[in-house]
Amino acid sequence: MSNPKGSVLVVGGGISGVQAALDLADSGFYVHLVEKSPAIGGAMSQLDKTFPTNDCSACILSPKLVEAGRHLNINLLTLSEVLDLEGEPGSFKVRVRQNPRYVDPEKCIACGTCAQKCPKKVPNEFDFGLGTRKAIYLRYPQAVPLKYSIDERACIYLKKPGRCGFCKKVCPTGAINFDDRPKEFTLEVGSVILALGFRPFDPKDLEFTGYGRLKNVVTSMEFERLLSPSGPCMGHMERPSDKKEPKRIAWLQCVGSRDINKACHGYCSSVCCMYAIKQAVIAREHSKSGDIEASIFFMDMRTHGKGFEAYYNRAEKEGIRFLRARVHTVLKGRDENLIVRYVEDDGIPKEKEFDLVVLSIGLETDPSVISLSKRLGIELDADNFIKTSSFSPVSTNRDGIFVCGAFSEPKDIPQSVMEASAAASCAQERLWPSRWTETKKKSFPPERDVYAEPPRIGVFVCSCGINIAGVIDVKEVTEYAKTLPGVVFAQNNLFTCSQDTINQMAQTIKEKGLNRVVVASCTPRTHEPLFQETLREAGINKFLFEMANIRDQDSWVHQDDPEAATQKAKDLVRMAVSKVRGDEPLPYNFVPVKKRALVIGAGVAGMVASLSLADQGFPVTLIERKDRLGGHGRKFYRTWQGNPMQDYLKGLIETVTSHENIDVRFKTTLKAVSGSVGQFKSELSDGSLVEHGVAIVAIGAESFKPREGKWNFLYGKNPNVHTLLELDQRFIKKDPGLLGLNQAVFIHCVGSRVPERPYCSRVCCTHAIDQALKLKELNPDMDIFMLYRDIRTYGKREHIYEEARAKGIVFIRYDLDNLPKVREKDGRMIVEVRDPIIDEEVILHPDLLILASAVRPRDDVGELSKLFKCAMTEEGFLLEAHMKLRPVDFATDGVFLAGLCHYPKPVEETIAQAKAAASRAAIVLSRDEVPAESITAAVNPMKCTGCALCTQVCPYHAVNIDENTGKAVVDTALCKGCGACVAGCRSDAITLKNLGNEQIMAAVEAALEE
Amino acid sequence: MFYATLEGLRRFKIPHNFEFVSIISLYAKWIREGRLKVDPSWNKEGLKFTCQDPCKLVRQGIGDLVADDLRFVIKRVVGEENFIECWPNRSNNFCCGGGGGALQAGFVENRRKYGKVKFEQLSQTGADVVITPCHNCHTQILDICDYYGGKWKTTHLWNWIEKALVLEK
Amino acid sequence: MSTINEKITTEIRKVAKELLEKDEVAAFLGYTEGTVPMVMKPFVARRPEDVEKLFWNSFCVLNLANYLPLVLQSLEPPRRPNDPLPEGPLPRVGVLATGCWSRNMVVQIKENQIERERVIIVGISSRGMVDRKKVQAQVDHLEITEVIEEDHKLIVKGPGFTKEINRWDVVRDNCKSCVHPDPVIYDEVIGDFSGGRQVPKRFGDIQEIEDMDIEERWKWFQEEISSCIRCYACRNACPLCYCPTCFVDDSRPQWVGKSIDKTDTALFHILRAFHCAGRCTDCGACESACPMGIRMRLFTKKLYKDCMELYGFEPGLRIDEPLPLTTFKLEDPQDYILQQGQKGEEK
Amino acid sequence: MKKVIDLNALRARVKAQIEKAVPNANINYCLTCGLCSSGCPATGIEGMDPRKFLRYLVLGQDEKILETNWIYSCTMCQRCKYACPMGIDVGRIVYEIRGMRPRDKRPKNLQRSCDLQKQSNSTGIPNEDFVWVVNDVLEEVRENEPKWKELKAPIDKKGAIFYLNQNAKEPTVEPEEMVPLWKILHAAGIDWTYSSKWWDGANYCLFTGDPEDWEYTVRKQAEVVNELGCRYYINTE
Amino acid sequence: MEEKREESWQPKIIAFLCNWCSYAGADLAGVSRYQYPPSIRIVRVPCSGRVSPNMILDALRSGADGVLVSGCHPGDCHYISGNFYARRRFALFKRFLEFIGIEPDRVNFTWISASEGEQFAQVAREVTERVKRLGPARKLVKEIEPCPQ
Repeated sequence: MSNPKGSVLVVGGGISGVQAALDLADSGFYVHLVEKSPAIGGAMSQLDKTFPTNDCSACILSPKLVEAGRHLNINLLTLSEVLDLEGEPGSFKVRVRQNPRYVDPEKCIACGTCAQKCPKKVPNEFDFGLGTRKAIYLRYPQAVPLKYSIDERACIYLKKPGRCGFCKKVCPTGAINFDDRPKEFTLEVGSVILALGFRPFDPKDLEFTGYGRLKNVVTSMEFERLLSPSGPCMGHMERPSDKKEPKRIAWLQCVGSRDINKACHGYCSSVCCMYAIKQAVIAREHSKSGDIEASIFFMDMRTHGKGFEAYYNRAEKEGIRFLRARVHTVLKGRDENLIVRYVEDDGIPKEKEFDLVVLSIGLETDPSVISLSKRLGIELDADNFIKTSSFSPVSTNRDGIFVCGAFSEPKDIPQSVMEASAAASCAQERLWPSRWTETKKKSFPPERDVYAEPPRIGVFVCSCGINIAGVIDVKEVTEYAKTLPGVVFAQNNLFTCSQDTINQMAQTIKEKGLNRVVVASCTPRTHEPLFQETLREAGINKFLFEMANIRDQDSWVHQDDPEAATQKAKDLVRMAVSKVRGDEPLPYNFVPVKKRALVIGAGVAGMVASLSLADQGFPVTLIERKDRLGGHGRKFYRTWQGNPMQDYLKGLIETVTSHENIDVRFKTTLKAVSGSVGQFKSELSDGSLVEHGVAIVAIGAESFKPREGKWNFLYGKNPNVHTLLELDQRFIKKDPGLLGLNQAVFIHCVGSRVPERPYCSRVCCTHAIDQALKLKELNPDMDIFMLYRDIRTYGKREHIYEEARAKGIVFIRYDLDNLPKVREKDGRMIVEVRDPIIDEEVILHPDLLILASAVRPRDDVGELSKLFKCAMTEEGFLLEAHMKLRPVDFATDGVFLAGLCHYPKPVEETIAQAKAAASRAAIVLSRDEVPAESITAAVNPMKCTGCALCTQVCPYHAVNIDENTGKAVVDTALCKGCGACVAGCRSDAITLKNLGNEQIMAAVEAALEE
Repeated sequence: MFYATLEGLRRFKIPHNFEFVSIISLYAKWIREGRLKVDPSWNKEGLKFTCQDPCKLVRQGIGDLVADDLRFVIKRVVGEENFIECWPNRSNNFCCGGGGGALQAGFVENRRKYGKVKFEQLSQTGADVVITPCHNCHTQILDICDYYGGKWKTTHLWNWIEKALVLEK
Repeated sequence: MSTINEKITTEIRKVAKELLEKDEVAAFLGYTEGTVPMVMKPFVARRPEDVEKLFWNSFCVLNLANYLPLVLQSLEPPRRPNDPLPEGPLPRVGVLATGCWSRNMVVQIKENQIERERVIIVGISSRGMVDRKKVQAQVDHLEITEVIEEDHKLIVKGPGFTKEINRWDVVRDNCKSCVHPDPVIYDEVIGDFSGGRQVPKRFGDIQEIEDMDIEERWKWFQEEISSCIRCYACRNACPLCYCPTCFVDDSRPQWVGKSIDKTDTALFHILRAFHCAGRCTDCGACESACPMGIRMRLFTKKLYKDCMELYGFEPGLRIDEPLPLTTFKLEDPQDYILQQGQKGEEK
Repeated sequence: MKKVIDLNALRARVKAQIEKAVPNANINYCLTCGLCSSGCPATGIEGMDPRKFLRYLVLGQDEKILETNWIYSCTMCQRCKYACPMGIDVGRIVYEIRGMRPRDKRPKNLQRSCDLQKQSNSTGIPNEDFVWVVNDVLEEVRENEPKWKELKAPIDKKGAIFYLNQNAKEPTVEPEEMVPLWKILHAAGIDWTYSSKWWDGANYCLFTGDPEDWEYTVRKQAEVVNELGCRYYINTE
Repeated sequence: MEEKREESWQPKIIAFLCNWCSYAGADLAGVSRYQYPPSIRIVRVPCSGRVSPNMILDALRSGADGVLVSGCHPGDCHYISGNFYARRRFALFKRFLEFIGIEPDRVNFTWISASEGEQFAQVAREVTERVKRLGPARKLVKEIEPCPQ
C-alpha cells in the first residue's frame, strides 16, 4: 500500500477506544471515534471507584474524555454504529449510520431545563434501571459530549407528533429538533480498531441466584451505581426493598463465569474478584455508620495484577471476611433479608443472614457486537471474543483491523489501556508514511497582555458531587472568596471538570476580563493541565492559575469535622488567591526532539518495542547487557495457547538484527543519562554517547531460586526438583528423561504471596498447568498433583485449567499454615500435604517435583531507576506514572517501560505492553519539538555575586556562570523548575517564575491570617 | 414414580405406542378446556395452601412447565389469593427427602435430618395445607410435619379438586 | 630590643616595599594605627614610601580578606555591571594573612570573589589578637590614652593610672580556641609557623549552652541579642557578607523588619548566622566590630561545630573541597527525620 | 486419628467404572467449590456431603465410597446438578454406586420392595385383591353418594384412551383415597382404565440401582399399556 | 494564652510538601480516606530542595505553631538530588534552632513517598499531637505591641 490513508476508525468509546484515539491523534493521525450511546466513557464511567488505587473513576477518566472530546483531530461520532466495511489495509471504506440525537449539539448548553419539564420518566439504563431518567436525558453528569439527547422509544412527541413537546418550548437556545433523521455516510480510513468492550452478564436466567425474584439481590454493576455519588441514591447506599442502608452485605463470585452448566461461560472474567474487594472496601467507607460487615464467597481469590495482592491483604486485615465457598441458592429471610447457606472446608453447613447480596457478574460480548463482527468478517472464538494469538495480541484475522480492550478477552482497565496503545502502534506501523497528512493544527486565540492590568481574580469552587460538598459548605467558601482582595468573580460548580463548566469558565474569563484564575477542587496533579488548557482557550496565559486542593487534602480527610474542613477550605482558597496574585504570564518553551529512541534490554519487550518504532521509520539504539538477544524469552518452551516460543524468538531476533533502523549494542549497559525528553544524552558502558528523544526501559526480571528457607523443598539437593523454567529447558531439549514418569507434583506460589514478596507473580499458575498438560501428553497415564493456594488462570486461561482437571490432574489446596512437606527416603521423594476437603494427610511419591517459583525484580534495577529518575514500588518493580491510566509511562516525561520490570506478565501481555510503549514513544518522536518546562529559574544580575552556589546544586547543569559578566545565567531548555538554586542562593538573586520566595511567603502568610 | 418410568422408557429404549403424561398436566389441560369445572368459592375462610414440587416430576421430569400447571390448578381450586409460593421452588426446589428410596431404605434418623430444611421452608410459608402431588413426598412431608411439630395438613391435590368440583346437572 | 610586633612590622615594611618597587603588586593591604589606642585601621600602601605607615601589633582584629575584593576592584578599569571582564593580566594586590584570614581567602576564591593569581599573600602565624573590651574591663572602663605592647604584657596608661596586664588574659576568645593559627595558603612568609595548636574543649562555650534546657537557651539567646541596635557593623566586618542587597534590606519579600523589635532582631541574627554556616572561619571580626559586645560568634561557632560533627568539614582548609551546603553524601546522617516504621522485611 | 492416604499410584477404579457407564459424568471437572454441598439437604449426614463424596471418588478411596450409607440419604434428586458450574450429576453417580452394592448388603426393605415390584406390585398384594378392593370401594360410593351413581373404575378396558396406573399404597392401606381421582375423571368425562396386571406406578427398582430390575418393571408396564391399546399412560399423583 | 491549650485548640501547621512524592502521598491519604486533624495547611513546592530556612522562619514569624517539610525518600527525588541538599540544610538549621531555644517539635522534617498515604496521615497526626503538647507558638511570632494609650 503506497500511500495509505492518514486516518483511523476507532469503534467503541470506552476507556480503551478513547486511549487508542488519543494516542493516534497525538501521533499525527485523524481519528473517527464511533460510539453507540449518546456519550463516550463506556463501562468505566459507570464505576464509582477503581482498584487498586481507589481513585474515583470519573476523576481519572473525565480528563481523558474531555481531552478526546475537545481534540482537534478526533471526530467524535456518538449515537453511531458501523454498518459494513470493505477495502484493504491502508484504504478501508466504512459505512456508518448516525442515529438522530434530536438535539442540536451546537446549540445545547446542557442547562437541563428540558429534562426538568419533560413529563416522561423511564428506567435509566445507565443505572441498570435502578433510577429513572427523563425521555430527554444526559447519559451521566460528566458525560462527554455534554449534550442532551432524546430517547425515541420514550419520547411522547416522537411517538405521536403533536402531543407534549414541552422540551422544545422551554429550551432557551432552541436546540430541540424533532425532525432529526438518521444519517448514513462513508468514512475512508487507513486502519480500524475495534474497542467494543463488553456487556455485563445478565443473571436473570440463573434463577437460583434469586436475581429478579428477591428484591435485595443486585448485580455488581447495579451496586456500583448504588455506591456512586452520580448514582440513583447520591452515593448513600440504599437497598432496593426498603431504601435502608444495608449493614450485612454478601458478594457471590463467579456469577456467569467459570460455569459451563447454566451460564455456559467457561472462561474467567478476571476482574470480578478485585472489584468485589473494592466494592466491599468502598461500601464500608461510604456507610454513615461505618460498621458494614462484608463477606465475599469465592472459589479462587484472583488478585493477580500489580498491587492487587497487597489490596487483598489489606482488605482482609480491615475485617472483610473471605469465605472459600460457593453458594447454591440465595434463600429468603425475614422482611426481604436474604439467607446464604454455605459449606466451608470443614463440611459443616452454615447459614448467615444478609441485608443485601451482590452478584459479581462476569463479562460477555454483546449480541449486537457479535452480529457486527460477522458483518465485518471478524472471527470470534467459542466464547464470542475475538480470536487473538499469543504473538499478535491485538490483531484480528483481518489484516489492518485491530482489537483492544475486553472485546478480545475479559481484562482490567490497565490491560485495556495497554492494548489500546498497542493497537495504535500496530496501526501506525502501516500508516506512518502519511503521518500528519489529515490532521488539523491546534490554534489558540491571541494571548491578552495582562501585565499592566491589576489582578482580576476568578475563583471557581467545585462541589465534585458530594465528594467536597458532602463535607465542606461550598456556598460559604464561594461567598468568602468574593471578599478576598482582587477577586472579582466567584462561583460554585457541581463538577468543575465537566465539559460545560469548562466552556462556561472560558466564557466567564472573557466576559469578566479575568486575568487570574483559582479553582478550588481536587489535586492539581491530575486536573491542572485541563484547567490551564481552558485559560489558553480563553485567551490568557495558562500560568496565571492556581489550585486549592479542598478535596483530597481537605473534605476527604476531615470528614468528621465539617466546620474545620470548611474553615480550612477558606484558608486554602485564600492561600491560592494570594499566590495567584503574584503569578506572571510565562512563555511556552519548546525543546527540539532528537529523532532516535534508546531501548534498554533486548528481551522480548525490548525487541518488540524497538521493532515497532523502527518499522515507523524511527532509528533505535537497542542496548543489551548480555552478549545475545532474547532475555527471559529464551528460557521458556511455549505460550499457554501452545505456540512454540523459541521459533518465534528466533524470527524476532533475526528481524531485529537485520533491521536497518535498529543499532544493536551487545554487552552494553547505561552509565549516565542527562537532559530531558526530546534531548536525552546517554553515556553507554562502551564509552559512546547516544543522543535520543525517548527511552524505553525493558530490563526484564529474574526467577526466584528457593535455595534455602521454608520454600526450598529439596531444590538444588535432589536432581528431580526443578523450577518451571528449568523444566521448560528439558522440554525444549526434548529430554528423554521426561518419558516413563508415573507421578509428578507441582507446588504453586513458591516465594510469591509471602511477607518477603507480598505480590502474585501472575504467570506461574498458567505456566504450571500448561506444563502439566505437556507432561500428560508425554505420559498419558501418569498421575499429576498440583498443590496450590489459589489457581489464578484468569481470562481465557481458565480453559486449560478445565482441560487439566478433565485429564485427571488432581488439584490439592494448601495454605501458609499447612505447607507441603518434602523429604527424601532411599532415593525417592515423598511429599506430604493435607487435603482440606476430606481433612486427611495425602502422601505422594513423585519422580518429578516442579516449583512454580516467583518472578522477582533484578537487583540492579535500583541503579537504572536512579539514572532516569523513575520510582520503584516497595517490591522492587518499576513504578509507572499512574497504575490505571498511564501504565507504560514513567513520571519522568519521555521515558517508558515494558515487560517484566513493570510487573510479571505472560508473553502476550509483554508484547502488548512493548507495542504500547512504542506508541507512547511515537507521540514524542512524531513531533519536531515537545513542550519544555515553562516554570524555570531566572537570575537578577544586579543581585548576583557570581558565587556559583546555584551551579553546584543544579541537578541538570541548567544554570552556569557567564564567563565575561561573572553572573549566573539559566538555560531554560534544561531547567526543570526544581528550585534547588533558589533555596541555596543567599542573596535572593535567582528566583523561580511563579514559585518565587515572594509568592510562597504570600501563601504562607495567607494561611496564618486569622 | 414419574421419572422412573419416563427415564426407563428412554434409557432402555422400550418400544411403546403411548404418550407418558403426568396427571398434573392433564388436570390443567382439562380445566383450561373447560372439561373439568372447578370453583374456589368453597374456601370461604381463606385456607392458605402451598405445594411441593416433586423432584422426580419437576426437576428430573418435565421441568417448570408442569410446576406452572400445578400452580394453575391449585389457584383455580383454592383461589389465587390463598396460594403462597415457596422459595426456592419449581426446578430448584428442595427435595423433601422421601424420594430415591429413602423411605424404604430405613435410615429414619438420617431421613428426618434431611427433611429439616424442607420442614423449615414449608413452615416459613405459614400455609395451612401442603399439597404433595407425589406419594413419596406425601409420606415424607406427613412424617416430618408430625416429627418436627408442623401446623399444616399434608394432602394430595385430588382431594381439593374433588372439593371444588362443579357438577353440571 | 624590639618586640616581636616591631620585628614583624619592619619585616612587613621590607616585603611590602620590595613588592611595590618591583611592581609585583599595585597595592599592599596591611594595617596602620587607628586614631584611638587599641584600634588598628586597614591600610592600602600604593607607593613604596607608603609602607612606612604599615604597623603590626596585637590589635589587628579586622579581617583583611573583607577588604580584598574592594581593593582588587579599585585597580580595575571602571565598567558597568553587565560589561564583560577586562582582558589581560590585571594588577595584583599584596595582603597579610594569618590562619583564619587565609582560610577566608580560600572561601572567597571558591566563591569567585577573588582570583588566586591576583593576590600575593604574606603569611604570618598569629599569636592571637587582644580584645580591647577585655583590656577596658581590666581598667574598670577608665579612659585609656596609651597602650605600650611588650611581647607578653601590655602597659596600659590613662589619666592618673598605669597598669600592666598579662597579654594572654586579654586575648580574644576565638584566638584562644583557635587550632589553625598558621596561614593555609601564602606566597611569602614572615616569622615562623607555630605548627598548629592543641586546644582542650575547643567548643567548650558552645557545649555549655547546649547543656542548658530549651527555655534557658531561649532566655540566653534573647538576652544576647537584646542589646543589638541593628547597626550591621558585624555584617560590614565579615568577609562572607558581600551580597549587593542583604536580606535585611530586601523589601520584596521583606524577610525581616527593620526595627529593633525582638523578633526582627532574632530573625536577623538567626539568618545571618545560618548564611555563614560552613563558611565562617571564626576570625572574630564580627564580635570585634560589634559596638554592643554581642557574642554573636557563639551562633556561628555552633554551626561550625555541627559542620564538623555531621560532615567532618572545616571551612577554608583545602581549596579543592566543596563547601558543605553545595554538596552531599548518600549516607549523610538523617536521625532528625521523622521515620515511621519502614515497611521492613519481617522474616 | 488422622487418616493417611498413600497415593503411590492413583487407582480410582470406581471412578473409572462410573466414567465408562456415564460418559459425560464430568467427575474430574470438580472444582471442590462446595456449591453442591451448600444446596444439598443431605450435607453433614453420615459425615459426608456431595463434595467429599466426589473427592473420595477422585482420590481413589473406593472402599469408603462403596460402604458409606450416605448413598441412601442422597435421594438422587439432582439439585446439585441443577446449579453445579461443571454440571456434575452426583445423583447419577450415587445410582451407579448403589448398583455396585451386592444385593445382600442393600437395605433389606428397599430390596424387598423391588423384588415384590418385580412379581406384581411393591406392597405384594395379589392382583385379584386390587381388583376386588377397587370394585368394593366403587360399589360403596355408588350406594351412599347418589350424585355418583354412575361412577366407574374400569379395569382392563381395552381401547380406552387413557391408562391410569395406581400406587400400591392406596389399595393396601387407604382405599378411599382412590375415589377422588375417579370422581375427577368421571366429571371430566374421561375414557380411562386401570390394568389388573402391573398396575403399580411405583418403581423401587430404580432406587436399588439395579438397571436390569428397573428395565424389567418398566417393560412390563409398557407391555400392559400397549396391550390395552391406550393412547396415553397417566402417571397418578 | 493558657486557655488555648485545652483539647479543642487546633494548632496551625504549615506543611511544605514536595509535588512529586509527599504531595502525591497526601493525595493518596485523601483517596484512601485516612483521617487526620485539620491543622495542616499544605503549600505545594516543586521539591524539598526548594524550601529555604528563611521560608521556615517566615512561617514561624507569621504565627505558625508548627512547620513540617516533607520530601521524597533519598534516591527517589524527581529532581535527582533536591532532597539530599535539603537534608544537609535542614540538619544544620534544625540543630541551630534548637540551640537558640526553639522547641525541637516546632519544626519537623520527614520523607513521604507517593505510595505512603497512610504514613502521611500518621505523620500529620503525630506532628499535630506534638505541637499541641507544646501549645501555641510564642517565641518567634512577630506581634506588634499595641501602642500604649
